[in-house]
Amino acid sequence: MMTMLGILFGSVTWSATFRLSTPIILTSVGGSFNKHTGVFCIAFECFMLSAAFFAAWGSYLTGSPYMGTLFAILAGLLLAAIFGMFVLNFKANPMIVSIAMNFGAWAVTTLLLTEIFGVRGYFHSPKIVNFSPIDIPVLREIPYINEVLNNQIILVYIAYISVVVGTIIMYKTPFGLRLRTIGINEIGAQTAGVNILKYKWIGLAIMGIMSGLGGAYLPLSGLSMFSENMSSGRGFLAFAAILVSKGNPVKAALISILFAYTNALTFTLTSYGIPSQLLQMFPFIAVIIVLMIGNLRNLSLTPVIEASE
Amino acid sequence: MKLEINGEAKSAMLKYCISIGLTLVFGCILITAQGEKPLRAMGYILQGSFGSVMNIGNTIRWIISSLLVGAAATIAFKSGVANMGIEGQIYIGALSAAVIGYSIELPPGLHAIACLLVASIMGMLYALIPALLRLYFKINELITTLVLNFIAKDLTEYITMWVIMGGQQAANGSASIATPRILKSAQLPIIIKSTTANIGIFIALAVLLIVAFFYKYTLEGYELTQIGQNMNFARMGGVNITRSFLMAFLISGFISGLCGGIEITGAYYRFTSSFSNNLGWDGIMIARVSNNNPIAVIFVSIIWGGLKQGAMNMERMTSLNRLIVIIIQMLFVLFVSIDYDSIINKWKSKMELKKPDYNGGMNI
Amino acid sequence: MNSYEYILEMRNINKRFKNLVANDNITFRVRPGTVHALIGENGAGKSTLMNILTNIQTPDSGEIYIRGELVEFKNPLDAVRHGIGMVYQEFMTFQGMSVLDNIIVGFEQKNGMFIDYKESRRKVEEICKKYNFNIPLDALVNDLPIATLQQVEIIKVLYRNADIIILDEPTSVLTPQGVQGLLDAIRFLVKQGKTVIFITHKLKEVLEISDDITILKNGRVTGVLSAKETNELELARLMVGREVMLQINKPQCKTGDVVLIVSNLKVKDSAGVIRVKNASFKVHAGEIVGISGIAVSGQKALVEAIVGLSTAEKHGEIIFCGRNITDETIANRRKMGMGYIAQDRTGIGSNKEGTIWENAIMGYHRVKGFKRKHLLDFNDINAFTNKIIDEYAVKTQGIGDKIKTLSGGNIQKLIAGREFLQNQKLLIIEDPTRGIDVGSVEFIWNRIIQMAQVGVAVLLISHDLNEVMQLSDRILVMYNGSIIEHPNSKVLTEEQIGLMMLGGVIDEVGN
Amino acid sequence: NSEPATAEPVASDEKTIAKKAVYITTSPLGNDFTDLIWSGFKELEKEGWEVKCIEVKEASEYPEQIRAMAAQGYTAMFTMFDELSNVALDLADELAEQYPDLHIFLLDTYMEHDKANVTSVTVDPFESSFVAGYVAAHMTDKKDIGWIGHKDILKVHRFRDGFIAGVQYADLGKNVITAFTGDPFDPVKGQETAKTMIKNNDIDIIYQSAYLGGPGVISACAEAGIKCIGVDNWQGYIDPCVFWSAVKSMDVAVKTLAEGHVSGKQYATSINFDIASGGAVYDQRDAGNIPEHLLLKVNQLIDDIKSGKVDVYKGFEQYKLNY
Ligand SMILES: Nc1ncnc2c1ncn2[C@@H]1O[C@H](COP(=O)(O)OP(=O)(O)OP(=O)(O)O)[C@@H](O)[C@H]1O
Ligand SMILES: Nc1ncnc2c1ncn2[C@@H]1O[C@H](COP(=O)(O)OP(=O)(O)OP(=O)(O)O)[C@@H](O)[C@H]1O
Ligand SMILES: [Mg+2]
Ligand SMILES: [Mg+2]
Repeated sequence: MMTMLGILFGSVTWSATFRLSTPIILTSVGGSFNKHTGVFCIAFECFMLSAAFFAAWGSYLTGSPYMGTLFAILAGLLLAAIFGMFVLNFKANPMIVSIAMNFGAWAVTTLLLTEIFGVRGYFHSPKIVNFSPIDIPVLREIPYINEVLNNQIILVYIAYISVVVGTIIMYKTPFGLRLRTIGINEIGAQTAGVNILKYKWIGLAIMGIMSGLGGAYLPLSGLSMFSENMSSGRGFLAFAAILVSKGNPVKAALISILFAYTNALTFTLTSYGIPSQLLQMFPFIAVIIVLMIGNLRNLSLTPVIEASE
Repeated sequence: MKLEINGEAKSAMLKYCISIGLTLVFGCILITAQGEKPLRAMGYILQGSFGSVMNIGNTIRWIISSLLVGAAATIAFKSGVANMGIEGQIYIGALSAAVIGYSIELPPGLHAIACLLVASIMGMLYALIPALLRLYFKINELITTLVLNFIAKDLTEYITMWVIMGGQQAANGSASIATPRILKSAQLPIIIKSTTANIGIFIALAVLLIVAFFYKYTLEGYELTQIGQNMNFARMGGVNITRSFLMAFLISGFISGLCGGIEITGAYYRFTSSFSNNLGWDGIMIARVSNNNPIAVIFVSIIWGGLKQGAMNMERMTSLNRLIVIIIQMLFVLFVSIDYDSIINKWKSKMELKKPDYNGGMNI
Repeated sequence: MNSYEYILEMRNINKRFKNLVANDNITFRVRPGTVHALIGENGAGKSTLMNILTNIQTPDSGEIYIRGELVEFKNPLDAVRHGIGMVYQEFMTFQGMSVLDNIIVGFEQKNGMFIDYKESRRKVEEICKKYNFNIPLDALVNDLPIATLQQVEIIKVLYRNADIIILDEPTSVLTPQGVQGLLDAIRFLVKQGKTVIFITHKLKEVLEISDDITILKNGRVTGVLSAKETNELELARLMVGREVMLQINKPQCKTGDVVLIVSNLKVKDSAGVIRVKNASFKVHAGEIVGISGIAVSGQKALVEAIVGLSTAEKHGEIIFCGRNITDETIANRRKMGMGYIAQDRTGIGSNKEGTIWENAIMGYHRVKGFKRKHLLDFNDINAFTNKIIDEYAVKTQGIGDKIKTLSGGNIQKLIAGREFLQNQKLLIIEDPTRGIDVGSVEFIWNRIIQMAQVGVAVLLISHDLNEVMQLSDRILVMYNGSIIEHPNSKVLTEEQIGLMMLGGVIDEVGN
Repeated sequence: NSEPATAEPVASDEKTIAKKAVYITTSPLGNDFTDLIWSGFKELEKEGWEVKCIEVKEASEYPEQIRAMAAQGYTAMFTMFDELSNVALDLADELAEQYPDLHIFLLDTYMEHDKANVTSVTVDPFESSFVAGYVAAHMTDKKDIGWIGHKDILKVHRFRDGFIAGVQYADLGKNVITAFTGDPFDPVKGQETAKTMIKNNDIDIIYQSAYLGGPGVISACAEAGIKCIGVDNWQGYIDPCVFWSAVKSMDVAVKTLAEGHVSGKQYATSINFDIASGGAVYDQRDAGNIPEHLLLKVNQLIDDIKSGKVDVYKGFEQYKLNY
């Protein structure tokens, strides 16, 4: 029997957290860029699921996980472009477009699964080549860190690097500064010479690419398979992370880690006979609690509603 | 007022016509690509949805839930509440209806009413959670309702399996996670034999008509509309924002719960875990496609229910997969979401610019 | 020294919005090193012309010459590259960002891929020094007073190396001292070789600062004058097309009972900062009491507390018609006869998505007449809405039209009609004529005076000191959350009140 | 694959029942278990049957699909999993009246009922899991053995407890560690659950009943270099680490039942295709994966179960179904 401390801080839980957070972090960091341009989007489930399919297909065709990831990125880009076409060019309501795309993606990937692989439900094949874990010699000597951080696949590291790079781009470069102004005051940004439409498209493109990476993690992290609805709500988790963090990549990553951590805990706790339905609620309850704590200073006993943005 | 209705109705008609046209074109391409004849497939869809009394009955069964979720979403979005949690509220309502339905004995009719009432109230109470979080903690309900959907599904499953069934076999020995079957007295009467079309359709229609009437003719409806469009304006006018916001949220939850209750008492007769997926999202789409107009919700629901029902028939009768219809449905939603007015205007003004004889608009 | 006569020349500019001709063959010329005023009614086309110049909008036809050369802008950036900079009426600030970020965005000093904050800061500081601005560069713009924001906007333009600086209605938000400060700054800018285009509705300022004046009406140029050779009346006539009374003749009203007593009022804003400190004053029936003060001295919080949009702290009191309403709901206050015209006419005063009738009954929809039990009474609603449209000359096609199709002036008239036609006891009016042309200003001023004459108590809060002085029987000055009342406020000059607004003390006889 | 079924009237001749079989399933084709069953239908098709597979998506459409297929003249209707079967059972009386030739087989569902036109058909995973447990207990070098299911539900408990019973029966002092992925459709969670279990415990065998999470569990086992036991169908093809699969010979059941029905055989309200009635619990392809002496023991065990000498439900009486 493990001690509670062992479960909470053990390398097992944390290395699982490290991996599980990867797709959510990648997607939410990408979505943060889009968020700052003021384009509302909840279609992450669509991007991730489609990307997962194309990652599997690409890897299957070429035998290379890198090519698979490239496929996934292209799929993410394409879908972001479709989203952008509807929302930016056709002025469609982004919420409807998002919801429609989420369900459309499920139908399309399932259909493609039948059409291309002739199977239903899932497609598993050793020809879908996975990323192999990377052994970083420096980490090998450090006991705990080695178990948590070492021997993960490249996407895991990319996710965490993307948080740093994303933050730097967002807060230290002219590009990021201009991008952020759009969400605050669109006309203002225009008068500052920012080509709004261009930046919105760039925001969408970053979102597409990153969601593509996030989706690619799912089939290529060792599973060699694609299954229907493989994204399993991770797109919504990414959306929640973006919303809660208000588009700050670091905060978005922290929320993603919270989701992943609470989920990782359940894998150990499930062996203690706690009903899995209760464990499944964990991440969601955690996010509500975090929001409540984060909003404690807003707590007012006489309820007043402010118009939300 | 005449003017407004005409103008809006006209552009709405245009929008639906263009979208249906575009959807048909893309639908045909998709179906042809799958090696079927589009006309044949569409024929089966029509036949399956409205081709016989029985089919109509089954279509009605879908229309009921579409109407109710559409109403729930319309109320929320029209009143400025981002209730994404319809799905969760349906689950809570459904479970409550099932519990009342099997566990207590009441005279027929009364029993069903009790089930629906409790379902609605529980749905409403579940909506109260995000409402309070918004009121007291200022947490955007968009996140909380989304998250509470996931919680509701797990929670109802947990309650059904561990609390109601005690972690044991279901009553008839089956291994599904389901409550016992509700009593006959709690079941809604069927209106078309051999189908699940039940009197819930009248309840649902009544709900929508009430909603339509409410927003058009009542004070509270007026206030809610104003809140939905400009909260600060309504507050300035002395509208009790907090109360109204809460009211809209709760009514939305109430109708969602009712929807869950009707699903159980009218169609399933017992609560089964994960009995629906998408109903909540369907509602949001229906409401948005209808532009938050309760009367339009009725028409869109008929199309929606018909497509859902017809799709199954098409799948049975052809080699096509029902996924095609889901894709077609999504295309329809996407096309309806396009703002044709602004595109046409843009296009028109472009054309006008090209007119060579423009002289400063002097002769307009 | 220049080889060209005009630093800027816009020739035959045409711009149409659907059926509306915003700029009709306008030719506009500016001499270098001058202040050129551009005036005209609301909707005359001033902003449109400037938007074309800055390439926010593209003209249907017409040519632009800068320093004698024909230019063609492809995007707003091109305009900036040609040395054109604009300070917009609605400031283009980015909430939540620092002043420095606000200034440099779009034109950052770069260091490889990154923003070179050191160099950027150095450049901005240099400009501040040269033009005598004193701004905290690291503060967030949210916290700054309006006058400071305006300076930020001007620095922004200078930072972008603008030679031609456009100021769109820059003075409407400033105190007299602030206005003087701005005019001084403009003079200084011109001395440094800049050219300034100055848009305003205030003719006095036009005559004071400008060299040349171009007047627009209905999208056309109706006059190009030299400031030295004209006067206010002529300008007003050219703008409006008829004689306009610039001075309101306000008859002395009989004041009646006390309608509103505010005593010891203390109000905190949502962030918990005390905005109003122990404010006390009275308003009588038939009396117009003006409150003036520089921006963020607490007027907003004071009004919100009186109207009920925010709650006052416990120990103060608001007594309206003899009843303590400190904790009353807005609805009840309105029911008791309190009318309110909010400063933000599209954000609070009206619902732009709503129809005219929906906007016309707000606040009074629960009044008998508009409703039967819980149902709306459309007969009465129609009658009332049409009454506003007729009596307040609201230009519209029908009461089912959306508010967003109305012009600002018409929206304001609709709002005024709504609040004035309800047999009020007290009217709280904030900036009723902000950004509205002289014709409409005259209209609304007259209505306010009429209300007072029939015995309504009026509390007028305005940033326009001239307005307050013209209309009020008594003037209260708000400074840093406190109300300062001069025993004989009518004898004070604009400058003296301006001084009080900045915290100065004026003695009884006015020294 | 199947031609559109034209709605022919049900054969009026009392003796001949149309050879039309429909498979209505809540779980789409494409996982091992449904595919296995569908292969039974494929066999029927070869013998001139008209077969059709309907994948139902939402519970709300169950009754409608069942009625529609009955109306299309299918005589042997196979519904799969309890939720759907429950609905079919609810409709049984109504259908019996209208379609006398129709017999409904509730696949992989155990239900107590009294409908003459319904037979609940189970291939109880308890037995195959029991045998798997017995094998695992012998094959492991460690003290503990892992088991991973998808959801904490009754259906899955049968796998778990059958496995535990088998391990206990082997009486080698082995202990079973259990875990649930929580989501039947998420292979990533399957993978992580297995990784966690492998790291937290010193184990070298995991038996997975994790549905679509299963391939995730298997890939985690493969990566960690430990052995895995598959479920439902032979899963050795996913990775060689799957040395054993606890199969349910549902394909054979389908074929036998459908053919029996058209030849006029009357069925009891429930049937169990257990070892005693000839069901297989492992695939011959796995026979070579365990030592010969163990295989002999296993076969002996199966014989003992068949003859009733071994009661697999001993200590787990609540799982015993009354046939
Ligand atoms: N979005 C719009 N759709 C249709 N018409 C519009 C729209 N916006 C403005 N207009 C029309 O343009 C005219 C002027 O509007 P605008 O708000 O620019 O006027 P303004 O300059 O503020 O005038 P004023 O404040 O003096 O009334 C109005 O007659 C209005 O009907
Ligand atoms: N984007 C637009 N779409 C439609 N009409 C517009 C648009 N912009 C301006 N207009 C119309 O063009 C006319 C000229 O507007 P403009 O803003 O130039 O007036 P202005 O002289 O600046 O008025 P103000 O003093 O109120 O600022 C107005 O009637 C306005 O309604
Ligand atoms: Mg204007
Ligand atoms: Mg203007």
